[in-house]
Amino acid sequence: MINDKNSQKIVDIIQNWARKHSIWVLGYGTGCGAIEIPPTMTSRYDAERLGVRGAATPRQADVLLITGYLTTKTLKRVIRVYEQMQDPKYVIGFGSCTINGGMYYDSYNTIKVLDKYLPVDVYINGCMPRPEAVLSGFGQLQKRIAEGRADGAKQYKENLEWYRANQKKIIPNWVMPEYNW
Amino acid sequence: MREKATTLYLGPQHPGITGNMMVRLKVEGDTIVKATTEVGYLHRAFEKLQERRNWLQAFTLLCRFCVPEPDPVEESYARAVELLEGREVPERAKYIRVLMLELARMGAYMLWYGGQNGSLGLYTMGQWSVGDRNYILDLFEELTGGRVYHMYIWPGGVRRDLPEGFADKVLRTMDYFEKRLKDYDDLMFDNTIFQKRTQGIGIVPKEKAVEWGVVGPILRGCGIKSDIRIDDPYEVYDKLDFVVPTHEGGDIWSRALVRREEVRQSIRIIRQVIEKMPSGEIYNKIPNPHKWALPKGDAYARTEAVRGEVGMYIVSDGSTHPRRTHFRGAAYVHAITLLEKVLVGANVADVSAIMNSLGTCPPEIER
Amino acid sequence: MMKELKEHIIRRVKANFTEAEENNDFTYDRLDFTVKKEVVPSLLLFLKEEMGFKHLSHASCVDWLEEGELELVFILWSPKDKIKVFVRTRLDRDNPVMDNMDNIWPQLHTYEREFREMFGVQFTGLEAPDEFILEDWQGPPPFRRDFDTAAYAEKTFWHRPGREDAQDVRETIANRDGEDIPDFAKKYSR
Amino acid sequence: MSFFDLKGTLKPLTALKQFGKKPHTISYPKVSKEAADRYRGFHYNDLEECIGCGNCSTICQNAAIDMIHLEGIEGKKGDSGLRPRIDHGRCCWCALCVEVCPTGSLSLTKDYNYVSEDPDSFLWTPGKDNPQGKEKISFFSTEETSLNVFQRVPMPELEGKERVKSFAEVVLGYSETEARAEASRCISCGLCTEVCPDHMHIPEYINAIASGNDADAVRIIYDNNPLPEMCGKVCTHRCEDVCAIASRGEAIAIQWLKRYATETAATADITHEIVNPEIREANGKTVGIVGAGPSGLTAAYYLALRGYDVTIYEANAKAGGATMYGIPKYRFPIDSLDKQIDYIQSIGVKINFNTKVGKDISFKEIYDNNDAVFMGVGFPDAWSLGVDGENAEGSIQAFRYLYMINSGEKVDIGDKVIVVGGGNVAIDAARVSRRMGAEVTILYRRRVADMPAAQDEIDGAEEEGVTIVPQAIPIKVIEDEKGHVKAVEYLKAEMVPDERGGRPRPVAIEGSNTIIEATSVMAAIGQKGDYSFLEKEFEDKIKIERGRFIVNEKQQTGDPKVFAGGDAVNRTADAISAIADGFRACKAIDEMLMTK
Repeated sequence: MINDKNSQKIVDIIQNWARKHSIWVLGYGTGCGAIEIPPTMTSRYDAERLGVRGAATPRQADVLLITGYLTTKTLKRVIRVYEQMQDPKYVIGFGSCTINGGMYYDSYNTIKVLDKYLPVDVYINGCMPRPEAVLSGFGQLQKRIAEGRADGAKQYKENLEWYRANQKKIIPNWVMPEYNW
Repeated sequence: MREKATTLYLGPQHPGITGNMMVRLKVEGDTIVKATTEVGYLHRAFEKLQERRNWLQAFTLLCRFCVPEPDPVEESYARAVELLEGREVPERAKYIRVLMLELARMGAYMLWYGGQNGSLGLYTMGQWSVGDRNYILDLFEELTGGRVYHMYIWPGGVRRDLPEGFADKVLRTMDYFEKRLKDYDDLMFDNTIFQKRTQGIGIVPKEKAVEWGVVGPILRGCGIKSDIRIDDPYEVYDKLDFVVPTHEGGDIWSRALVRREEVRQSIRIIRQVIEKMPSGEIYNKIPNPHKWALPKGDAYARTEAVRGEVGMYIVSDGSTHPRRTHFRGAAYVHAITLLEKVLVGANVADVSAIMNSLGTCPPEIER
Repeated sequence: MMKELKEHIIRRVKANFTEAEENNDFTYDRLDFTVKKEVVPSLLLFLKEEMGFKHLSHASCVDWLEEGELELVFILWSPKDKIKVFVRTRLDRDNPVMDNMDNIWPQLHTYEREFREMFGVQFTGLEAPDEFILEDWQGPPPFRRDFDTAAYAEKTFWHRPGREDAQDVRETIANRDGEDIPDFAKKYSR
Repeated sequence: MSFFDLKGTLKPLTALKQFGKKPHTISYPKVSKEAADRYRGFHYNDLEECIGCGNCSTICQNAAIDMIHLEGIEGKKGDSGLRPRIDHGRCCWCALCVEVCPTGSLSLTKDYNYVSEDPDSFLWTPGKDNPQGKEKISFFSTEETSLNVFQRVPMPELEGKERVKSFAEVVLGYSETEARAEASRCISCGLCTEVCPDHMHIPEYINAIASGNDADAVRIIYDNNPLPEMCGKVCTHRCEDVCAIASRGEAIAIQWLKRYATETAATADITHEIVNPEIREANGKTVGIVGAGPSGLTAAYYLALRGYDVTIYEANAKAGGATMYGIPKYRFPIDSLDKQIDYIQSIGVKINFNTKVGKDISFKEIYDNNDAVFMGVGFPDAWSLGVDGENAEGSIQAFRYLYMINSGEKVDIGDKVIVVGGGNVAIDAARVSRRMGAEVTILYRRRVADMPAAQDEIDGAEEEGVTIVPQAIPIKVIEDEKGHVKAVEYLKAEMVPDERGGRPRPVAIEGSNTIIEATSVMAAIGQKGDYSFLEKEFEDKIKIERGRFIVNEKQQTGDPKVFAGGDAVNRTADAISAIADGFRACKAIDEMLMTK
C-alpha cells in the first residue's frame, strides 16, 4: 500500500493518464443523439484513435453518454445503469436537451435539466452535435480526467440524498436495488 | 421433454437492440415461446407539442421522429399540409424532394448494412458502410445545412436551391457507391456466415403479411410487390424509371436481397433525377407563418421509407395551430405486433438480427 | 375511372350500411364514411373482406374538446383498387367506449392501447397491460386537449435559471411611449 | 449449400485488399473538415442592423430566444433597443429565426463546436459574444428565401385619366380578402406604435383583421382615436416608415387596414353598435372646446365618454376643421366625415356651428362658464408669397382655394394654374385644379425628392397630369392691363450644400429668368394662426411663441384651465398629431377636474 502523499500524487497522475486513454462508452442510445455515435465510432471519424470505444455492459463502461432528452421512463433505467457502473465513471450530456430541455422544454414526459439527476462532467453543444463536436467533448473529458477534476461520481456519492430526492420526484414508483460499489 | 421457461429482458440497455426499447422474451432453452415488446422510453409527446406550435413551427419537430431517415417524415407532413391547403409545389422542388428522399434512403440503408451485420457479429461491414454513409451526410450538409436534421422539405417546396456544382458532387458520390457496393457484396452477401445466419430465419408468412400490416421491404421480402412510390405515386416518381424488387421467402435473407437491390435502384433514381431536373422555382411561399391558418379538414399523406409506409395524418380546425397530428411509422406495426409474432420459435441469438431486419425504430413507435 | 370506382364503393357500402354518411368531395383518391360507433367493426370487416381494403394504413383519435366528442378515424387502403377510405366515428368524450377490433387487424391492438392511454378511450374486450408508453402516469390522459403539457412540465421539471431578464418587445415599446393597451385588445398582442 | 462453401469463405477475405488503401479517416482534432457553405451553426446577429422586433423570439418553437437589453444599445424610433439572446440549451438550429428575420441581421455561421463543463454557459448573445462570426456567416435569408411577405397587397385605385373627371375617391379600399392578406403580413412587433403620435394599438387591430374579427378591430381602433376613418384616408402614416417589414420590403399598409376596418361599420349607428362605448354617468363638470377640428373632436369625444358635458364652438357650418375644408373630397369624401361627426354627436357631444369665438361669443364667456377649456383652433390663415404682383386678380391662397371648393363655392381659375409650394396643400390644390379642368404646374424651390408632400400624393399628381417644375423660385406675378394674373416669372435654382450640415439650400441662378403663362397663381407655402379672438387678459397668460401656443406635456397652456392642441400647438401639422393632442388633453383635463 502506498501511504505517502507524494507517491499517491504520482500514482494519481499515472492513473489519470491511463484512464484518459481508455474511455469506454456504454452502448446505450438513450435518445436521438445516438445517431451520430456510429459515424463517430466508425472509419470516417474513428474515435478509437483516442481510446474511445463502445462497451456492452455498464460494469465495463467508463462513460455514460446521455444522447439528448431523457424521458422519465428512461431516466429510471439510466439511473440504474449509472449506479451499476463502476468507478471511475463519467457522464457526458449530449446536445441541447440535456442542458435546458431543448425542443422538448414543454413536454410532460422528458426531464429538462440533466444535472439535477446525474452529475454531468461535460456538455456538448448542438442539436445534433456533429462527430467533431462529440470528439471535442471526449477531448474535454480527457482533459478533465488528466487534471483530476472529473469527479462527478464523487459528487454523486457525496450528494446522493439530494440527487435521490430529485430523482424520486420524477419517479414515483421507486423499486430499484441499491448498488453499493 | 419440456424445459422450464425463463424470462429474458432484452434492453433497453443492450448492445444488440435497435434503439431504446425492450423485448421481454419467454424462453425455453434458447427457443423463444413468447415475446413482448415494451416501448415508451423515447416518448416525447411530439404530437402534443405540435398542437402547441403553429403549422410551420410544428415542422421542425418532424425530423426527430425517426433520426436515421428523417426526410420521409418531413415529406409526409409537407404533402399532407399541401393536400389540405391545395398548395401547388413547383416542379423543380418535386425533383429535389425525390433526390433528398432517395439520398436519405441510401443513408438509412448504409446504417442498416452496418446494423444487420453487426447483429451477426460481422463488424467490418459497419466500419465500411457507416463510414461511407458520411459521404451522403456531406451531401446533405451542403444542400440543407445539417448532417442529420435537414429540416429541408417543408410545405410549399424545399428550403434552398441546389448549391453550385452540387449535381456533379452527387453523381461522383453515386459513382463511388456503385464501386463500393461490389465490395459490400463480397463481404456480406457472398459470406457463408451471413447466409447461414439469415436464410430461413425470421420468416414473415406471405399469406398473412398484408393483413398484419406489413409494409415496405419486409412485405417485398415476402414476394409481394408493394411500394407506395408505385401504388400511390407522389412527387415525380411516376415519371421515373425504376424497379421494385421482390424476393420470395420472407426471411432475413430475402429482405436483405430486397434492400441490396433497392440501394441500386436509389442510385438509378438519383441519376435520373439529376438528369431530368427542370430549372425554376423551388418554393411556393407560405404566408407569414404566425398567421398561416389551414382550412378546416384533415389529410393523410404517406411516403415510402426504408422501413415501409410512413405517413402523417393532420387535422385542422381552421386555425393557425394543428388540432391534431398523428404520425404513422412502419415500426409501429413491425416492432410490436409483427415482431412479437415473428420472434416466437426463433433462437435467442437471432433476436437482434430479426429486429434489425424488420426495421424496428422505437422513436417512431412512441414518438 | 376514379369517380366510378368511388360511386361503386358508395353504392356497395350504402346497400349494407344504410346509415353510413359518405363524403365524396375529395378530388384525389379518397372517400370518407361517417358511421355510428356500433357499426364501425362490421363496416371495417366488410370493407376488408368484401371490398378489398386489406391494408389498415392508419388509425387516429382526435379530441374535439369544444364539441365534447372524441373522433376515431380509420384509414384503409385497397392494394387492388388503389384508393383510400376513411371510416370515422364520434364517441362521447365523457364516456368513450368502443368495441375491441384487434381481431380484424392485429395491429389495431397497438392503436387501441395507445388511444386508451393517451385519450382514455376504453375498448371493451381489449386484453393488454394498462401501461403502454407511459410509466407510473398519474395525470389525466395526456393527449386530451384540456391537459396542458407546458404547465405540467413547468410544475414537474426544473428549468435552468438565468433567463429572467427577458423582455417583451411590445411591452417595452408601450411602456416607453406611455401607451395603454386595453385589456380587450391584449389577446391580439403577440 | 454444401457444408464447406469455398466461395462464401474466400470472398469476404477480399476485404483484405483495403489494407493497401489510404484511410479516409478525418483525424480530428488534428485535421478538421470545414463545415459546408450553408451550415447551420451558431447564430450571428448584426447588432447595428437588428431592430429588435423580436420576430425571431416569437417564431422559436423552443422558447430559446429571449429579447434582452444590451449595454450600449438604446431604443429609438423604429428600434425596440432589445436584442436576441439564444439559449443553446433549447436551440435546435432549425434556422426559422433566420428565415423570419425582417432585416436579415440574424444568420447562422459555420461555427458549431462548443463544449463546456458549465451548463450555465450556454446562453449566447449572437453578435456580442461572437463578433468574429460575421466572417463565417453561412446560413442567411435573402428577400427571396425569407418567410416575410415583402410585397404589399396592391391597393385598387382609379386610373389617372378617370380621376380628373370628378371628385370621386381615388383610393378604392381593400376588399375583405385583400385586407386579410395584407393584415396577415404583419409580424406584430409594435415598433409602429411608438412613432404614431397617438400610439394607436396597431398590431392588435391588424391581428384582429387578420383573424377575421373586424368588429374587434374597430373597437380597438376607437380606444384612442375617434376619427379613424379620416386617418385611414388622409393620415401621414409615419408608422409605415418604421415598419419592420419595410427594412427589406414594402411596409404593411397600416393606414389602409385601418380604413378597411372602419369602413366595415358603414354608418354612425353601426359604428355605435360595434364600438358600444361605455359612457359614464354625467359628473356635472362642463368643458368648452374652441374649434371642431380633429383635436377638438377628440378631446370632446373622450371627455363625453368620461361623463363631462362638452360643447364645441365652431366658426364654420361643418365640423372637421382642416380635414373638412383643407383636404380635397377625392381624398376624404364628405359622407365619411359626416358619419364620424354623427357618431361623435351620438354619444352626447354638442357642437355649436357657425359660432365664431371672438365674434358670436367671447372667449371669456366660454372660459367663465366652463370648468376647463380646450382650444383646437388650427391655422386658419396662410402665408403670402411676398413677391410683386401677388395681389393681382387671380392670385389666391391655395388654402383659401381649397376652403372655397370644399364649401361648394365656385372659383374661376381659368385654364392655366401655377401652384407655388411643395407640401400637401400644394399638391391638393394642384390636383383639385386638374379636376376643375385646368392645366397645372407646380413650382417648387427644391428638388422633387425634397418635397414635404407624401410620395404617393406626388405620384398621384403626376399620374393625373400635373407638371412639377422643381428648383424654381418665383420672383414676380405679371399682371395684364386689367390687373389680372397673366404670367409668373421665376428663377431657376441650384442646390448648394449647407455648410452648417442642414439640407441643401436652393440658390437662384442669376439671369435664368423664365416666364410661364398663367390664369391664376396659388401660393401654398404654409399657414399661420389667428389668435385675435383671445382677450388681452388671456393673451398674456396663454403664452404664444412663433405663432404657436406654448403648452406643457399635458397640453396645458400658461392658464391651468386652458388646454390647447392641434396645428396651433404642434409642428407636425397633421391630423393624427392633433388627435393625439386632444386625447392627451382629455386625460389631463379629467385628471385635473377629478382630483380637485
